[in-house]
Amino acid sequence: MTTYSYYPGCSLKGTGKAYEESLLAVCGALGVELKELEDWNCCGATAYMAVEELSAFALAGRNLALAEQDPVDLLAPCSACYLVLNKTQRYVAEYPEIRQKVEQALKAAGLTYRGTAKIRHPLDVLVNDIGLKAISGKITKPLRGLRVVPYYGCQIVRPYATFDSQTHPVAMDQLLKATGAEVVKYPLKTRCCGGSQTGTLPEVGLRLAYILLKEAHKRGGDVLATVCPLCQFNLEGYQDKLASEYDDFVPMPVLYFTQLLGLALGLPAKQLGLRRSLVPSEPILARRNLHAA
Amino acid sequence: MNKRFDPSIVGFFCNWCTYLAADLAGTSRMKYAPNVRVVRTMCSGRVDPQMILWAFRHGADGVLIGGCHPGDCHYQEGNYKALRRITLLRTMLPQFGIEPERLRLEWISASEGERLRDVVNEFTEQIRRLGPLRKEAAPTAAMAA
Amino acid sequence: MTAIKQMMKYEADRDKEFAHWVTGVVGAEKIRQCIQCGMCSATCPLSIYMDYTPRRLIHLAREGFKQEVLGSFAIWLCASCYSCTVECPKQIKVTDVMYALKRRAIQEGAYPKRLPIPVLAREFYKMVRGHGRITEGRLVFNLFLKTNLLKMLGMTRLGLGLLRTGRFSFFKESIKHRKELGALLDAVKSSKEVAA
Amino acid sequence: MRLESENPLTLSNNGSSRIGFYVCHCGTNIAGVVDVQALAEYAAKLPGVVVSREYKYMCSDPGQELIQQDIKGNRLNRIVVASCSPHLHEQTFRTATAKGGLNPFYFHMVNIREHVSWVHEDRTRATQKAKALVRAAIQRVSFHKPLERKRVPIHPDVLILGGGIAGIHAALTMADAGKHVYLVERDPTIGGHMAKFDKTFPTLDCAACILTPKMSMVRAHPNITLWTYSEVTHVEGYVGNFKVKVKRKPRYIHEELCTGCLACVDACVYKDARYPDEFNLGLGKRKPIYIPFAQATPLVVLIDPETCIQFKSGKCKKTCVEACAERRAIDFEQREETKEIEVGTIILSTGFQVFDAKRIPNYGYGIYPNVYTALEIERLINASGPTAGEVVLRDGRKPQTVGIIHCVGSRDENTNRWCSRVCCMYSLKLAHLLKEHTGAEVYNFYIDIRTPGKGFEEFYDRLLKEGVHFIRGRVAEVTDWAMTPDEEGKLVIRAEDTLAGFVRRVPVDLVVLSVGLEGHADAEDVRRTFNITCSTEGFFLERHPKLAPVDTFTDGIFLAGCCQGPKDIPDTVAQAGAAAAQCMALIDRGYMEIEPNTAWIEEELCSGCHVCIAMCPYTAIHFDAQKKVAVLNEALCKGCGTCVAACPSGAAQQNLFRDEQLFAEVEGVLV
Repeated sequence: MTTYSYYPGCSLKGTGKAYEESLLAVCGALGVELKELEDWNCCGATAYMAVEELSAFALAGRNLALAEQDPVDLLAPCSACYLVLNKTQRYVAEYPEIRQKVEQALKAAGLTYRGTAKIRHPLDVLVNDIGLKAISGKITKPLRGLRVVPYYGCQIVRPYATFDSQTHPVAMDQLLKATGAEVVKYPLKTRCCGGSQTGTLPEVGLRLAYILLKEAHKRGGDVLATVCPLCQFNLEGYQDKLASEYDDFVPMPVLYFTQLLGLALGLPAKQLGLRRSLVPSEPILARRNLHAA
Repeated sequence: MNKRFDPSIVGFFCNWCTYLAADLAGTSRMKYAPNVRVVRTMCSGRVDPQMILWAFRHGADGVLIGGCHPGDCHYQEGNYKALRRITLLRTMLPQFGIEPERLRLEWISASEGERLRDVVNEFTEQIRRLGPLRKEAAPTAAMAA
Repeated sequence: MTAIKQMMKYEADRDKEFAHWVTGVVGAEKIRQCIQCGMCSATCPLSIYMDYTPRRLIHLAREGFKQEVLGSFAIWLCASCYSCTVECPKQIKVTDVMYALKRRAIQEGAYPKRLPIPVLAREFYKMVRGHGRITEGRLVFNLFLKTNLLKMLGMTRLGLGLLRTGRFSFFKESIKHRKELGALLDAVKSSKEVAA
Repeated sequence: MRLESENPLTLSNNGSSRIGFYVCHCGTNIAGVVDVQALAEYAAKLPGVVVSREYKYMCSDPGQELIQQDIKGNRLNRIVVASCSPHLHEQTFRTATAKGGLNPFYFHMVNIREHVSWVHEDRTRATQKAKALVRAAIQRVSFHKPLERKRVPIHPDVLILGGGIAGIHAALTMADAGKHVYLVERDPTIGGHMAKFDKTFPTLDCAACILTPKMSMVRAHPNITLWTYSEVTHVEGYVGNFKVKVKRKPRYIHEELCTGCLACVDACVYKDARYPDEFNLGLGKRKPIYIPFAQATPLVVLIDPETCIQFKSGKCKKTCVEACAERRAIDFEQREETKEIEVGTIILSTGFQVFDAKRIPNYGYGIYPNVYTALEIERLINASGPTAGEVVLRDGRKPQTVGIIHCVGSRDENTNRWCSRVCCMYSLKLAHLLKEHTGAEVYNFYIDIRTPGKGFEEFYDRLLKEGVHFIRGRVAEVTDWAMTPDEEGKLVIRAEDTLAGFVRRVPVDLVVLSVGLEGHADAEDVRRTFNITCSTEGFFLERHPKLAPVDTFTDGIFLAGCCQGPKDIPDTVAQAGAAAAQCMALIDRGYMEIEPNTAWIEEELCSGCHVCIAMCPYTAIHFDAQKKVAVLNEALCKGCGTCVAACPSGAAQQNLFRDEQLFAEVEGVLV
């Protein structure tokens, strides 16, 4: 049984609940143990890092310091957390001035930092540690006929893509193929969804979401698969608004890749938080004769 | 320390690679520490352990030897011989009370001006941290002979 | 009819301190090597809305045209997608430069008033300082009280939807060692004062 | 004798040395940083120094005069000059010393420009370092001994590696001068990249028309031995007599028997060509038995064992053999053979490879069929190309709009840092030709247009007149997702129009990637085989960027063409001529003087321990069983000095690098 330390991040406790639920369910089914990082705190968040860089580094630093106490890899499902934690580790190593300040701050909190934690994304772990072979072996309800659009978003691959291409990632494509789903060729797979903008500049964030969803639909996608709670929220949350603003807009369910994997593993819809969707996926699943258990 | 220690370092540079790298650093106007004084040899294989001890004996705080990358020796394999000698000598240095860190062998090709600059700066800093080589530590002529 | 405005610049219009500052910014080490190829702008998904493209900001900044840079709306459009940073042929970390410009603009109070960014930052900080975690629902709610955010979004329906699906929790997320975390954040603040 | 003395200076300088010291200002290059005045004054006080002067340019005639007069006037017997790198002017000053009537090896040079004034800023510390180096030289030079230069004869034959335009031009130049040339080419035909081009910029004369005549001249020339489909596997020896092994790959055809009638190709059991042909970069097809292209030189077919049925199954009707009939040129049993030759000089003209566009996935090469590299377009618009000059895309359409993307794999820290120098001009050329062939709307996406050549800027002006679009901005991506109706079914190029200050999306039918030039993937192996230096970019390093641009650091080996760095055809040909001249200068002189830095062994000191014998990489040392001492064969010694460093009894010594010279120098930089 492989074990990982697990850093949920704030979103997975809120708008991204379904991500946490499906992730835990899938890991359980694949014999992966996740130990939630003891007393983790907010990662520092990109939006915040933009305006309070050092505090953000310090916040991330605390999580890393806590994680280091356990030799196992640290799992960060939220792309933003994944980026901030990785970036902090790199910059503390690269820039002495940052290192000195972060260490000083951690000292105030009675912590020490060595920079040994290995920050991983669940997608990386599932594809490279568990392995596609092992996973396809456990598929009981293949998602045959379901046309899935693989959307990676930005911060999982940029700038710290250690496990996949920064411009043309394929890990999720392979994973989705393993579930039996039909993977749609999607050139926008790493284009930013504008999530971090919708809060402050809605017209901008919405426009980016519209471009992604429109193209996904044009290429015949049934559902769009994401790896990040912010993308999921931004792409799903405002679809009614998009519908009212763009007459050629067609709503599309936006699911976490873990939810789709869960379905293929035959896990019950409840465990996968399918009902938390604002754009229900049941109709399309039904149309493809894929009724969740 | 009230006055910053300014180490004197002898550099034995191979005529075909490291010496040219230093020339390149010059023509590219790169700036680096003036502590390394270069003695040109045709090949790093010409550098005699006694020459190194002689350098320490006469006040060098560090010795830097620059040769061609493995496989690139202008004389086929002189750099490997240098490598063997230096490795051996490093193990003996403590007997003279000299820290092995004061002796370094680096492969720097003719095109690696930037690398030369970095190695010189970095080595100079290292020697500065080690501080001056205590005179009584230096090998006597007898030892060197 | 629009007023005629002088566009030409005098050398005296350059803020050399600003130009010097930007070259010292973390991630901007190579900003002087920018060849103005425009890759950053071309790869940026938000450049379509920018008054000054990232490329122009880079040049204006290194030349010290502070007003133009800090006054530009573009720096607030950066969505941190890091395309520019990854693609830049001179390996300038453009995203970090954008961050630095945002921070400087806030310091100098030179941000577009329609943006609740400082409020967001303040609320965010308060919540993290207090509880160590963000309860998204509360954060948005507080913002709603402080700004007209939700109204601006016109998305009260979204809020209801989130409530219905149990994704909009008001239950306060919180960590155990709040005191230590507070100390940690204060340490950063003080260290910054030292730096300043 | 080695180290009894604490101070070699006293040991050496029993008043016998009368040293003249000269420090060069090199304008302000040295004087700007080093206090030359102080340096001269300092040297004047050093034991043995009789004359100490500073002068603006020591390498100038008056500078050299100065040395000569002082030698005579002040009875100097040693000369030290502190100026630039010995790699630049050591010869100059040795000659001056000799002109003054002294043995040139009584001279020693101190490098206070490249190694001091150009790399240090602090005047005091720079001067201090300069003093140390000068003191070292002055101590060292007292130990110098008069030496005679060794002369090695130059074998009159020449090896040229690489049969592109550079190799071809160099070969013809020397062959016409009566030298015998071995021209070795890795491909089945000579011609290189130039043979693939359609037209050449800026004159637009057809590449084949100017190249192929030269190719056949090579084939016909009595003084040229042409070995295509061959590679150099081993090189030993040194300037004057290199021994070279050449591997001749089997083409399964007896070259001397084949008349190039191509009957065998027609007769091949494969009625039509079905395998991607290398010459057309896979845009065309060939049979298992084929010639690369119509004017291939030599015009000899070859068989590709990968695709030939006879090789794969052994069960072919061998209709080719029938067709060849009594000429019996075809030989399925042909084996690889190795030739051994001796040459005195070598020219490397191995050329370049184009940047692999797949390395930038954002440009969609290999993803979208209508994205081409510039080289592919050359074939596509070439009348003798796979489409007979008709520009038809992989999907059968004819382009109405074309986007040419400059700097693909150039000026980019993430791929290649350098400017590939020819892309701007060939992009302009292709823009013109594509417009001419298709009447399409052509867009150039560039960062800077670089046209520094005769008639280049005028050509750019012509393109502007022709109404080609120039958008200044590096392209971010080529995609196939449409935002507007007119983008549907097109390739969309996204770039900032940096002169307009906003981002643009331009839909096109054909994307041309102007790929940069880089060193061959195996340049490293070639470099090692010939024992020359590569610059970090993978191009071969010239001896001096300005004063020895075709020389390498290995005597007798010269460079021509793009293997030294990207350059266009005129520059390549000029460089090839220069390299040829360098070889002939050596050949016609008949000998080369080499550094007398060889080693020798003092019999009476030798203990016969054999250590040196094992050390010598050139087996120059053998053991004299009678005398029980090691004996060194000076003719074989290359002067690395490894044996000297190894000799426990100090019997082995090296000219110009004797123990006492080096010990004195070391002490000098330190005292």
